Amino acid sequence: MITLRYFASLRETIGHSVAQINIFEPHTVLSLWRLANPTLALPENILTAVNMDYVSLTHPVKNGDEVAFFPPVTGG
Amino acid sequence: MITLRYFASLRETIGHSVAQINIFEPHTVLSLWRLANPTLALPENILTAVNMDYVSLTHPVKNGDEVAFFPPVTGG
Amino acid sequence: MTVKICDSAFEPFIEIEKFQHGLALQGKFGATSIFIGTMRDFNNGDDVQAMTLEHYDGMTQKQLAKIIVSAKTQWRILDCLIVHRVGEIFPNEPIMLISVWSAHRGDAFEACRYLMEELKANAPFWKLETLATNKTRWVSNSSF
Amino acid sequence: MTVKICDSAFEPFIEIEKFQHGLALQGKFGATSIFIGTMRDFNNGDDVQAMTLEHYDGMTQKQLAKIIVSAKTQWRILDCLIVHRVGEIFPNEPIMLISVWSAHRGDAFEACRYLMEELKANAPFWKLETLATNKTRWVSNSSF
Repeated sequence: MITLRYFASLRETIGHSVAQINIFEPHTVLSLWRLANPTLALPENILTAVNMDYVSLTHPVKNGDEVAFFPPVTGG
Repeated sequence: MITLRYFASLRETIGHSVAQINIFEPHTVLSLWRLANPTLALPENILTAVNMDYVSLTHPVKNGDEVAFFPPVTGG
Repeated sequence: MTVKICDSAFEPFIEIEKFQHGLALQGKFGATSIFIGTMRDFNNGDDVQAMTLEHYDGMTQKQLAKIIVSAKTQWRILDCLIVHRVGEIFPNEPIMLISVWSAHRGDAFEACRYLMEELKANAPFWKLETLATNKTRWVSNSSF
Repeated sequence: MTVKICDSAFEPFIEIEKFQHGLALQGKFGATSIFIGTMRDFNNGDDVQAMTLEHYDGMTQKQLAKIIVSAKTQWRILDCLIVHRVGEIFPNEPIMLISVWSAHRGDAFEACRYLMEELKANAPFWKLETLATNKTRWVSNSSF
């Protein structure tokens, strides 16, 4: 099972902050998004992290990972 | 009358911190030093100020000025 | 090297002084460089009445730890403290602080600036502003 | 824009907080960049037990005022505070502080660094160290 997290404006667009999904085939961050959000194209400029490290959309994911999607950060 | 001020290690070398001298001819900072300290060559790397602004050794001085001589600064 | 995430107001000078008092390196640091970010009552030409800072708990700490390790490879740092507020913040309240202690000023200044730029670029915080008009908006990175 | 010369110990965080509390620009500053110089117990490989800071009273204030004017022409500064100690100082005591308030971090960081470098180069202060051996020596600029 993979935990998906959404933050900030993307969390509002999606309507929830956490989702969980089981995968039975190899997936990347991008294909995982499509699996979890089949009717919503991934917005431009979205950042992605796997297990709290920044990764690209082609990064592989596996059950047990935490995969996060969020807009550019603005802290400080 | 011109007031001469010496600071830090130069003050110790000279043996006093303030001196006063009247000039009756045109002088520069360097010629004023020679007038005030005839037996002591101006040490290398000494900085000079007239009326609390940095100047070069060729800067003219006049009665009423405050002329200071000091080693490189090390504050902060 | 300490990172603190606070969900209520903090006093930056008290945080720094307390931390400094506990440093083992008394007499060894000649230079302290500090940056404090404070909430303004305006942004992008609009009056702002409040802000909510969201973050990715866990990833924030992981990213800040990486940034500090990276700074330590580049400059001689004796210690550093990062405190970052989350939750609802009002104008004039501190948002974050970075403080770096080192023997010499070059290391302190440069590491502090580096930590701040890396924090802005990589730490997962997001600002939701409430304007004077009661409208809310997410702050985009380009506004800074 | 305030310059203070102190002939006894000062508390940097209290100075900054008091000054900041009195700023007319509450809500306008988003960035505060601070540098604090503290006396170390070593220098150039020797243990140091005390230091006497001599300065050229009057010229110090004139030079620091010029440096601040120059910084204001280069960066958007809302306010700044410089406090510098003179007289006898012991390890771990603050020597000086520079604090710059501005709307944005670039101005605060760069102006603070500039003020510090200009102060080191142009403000007429001289350090006389008393080593652990009781020998005294004037600090040359190159040691920093």
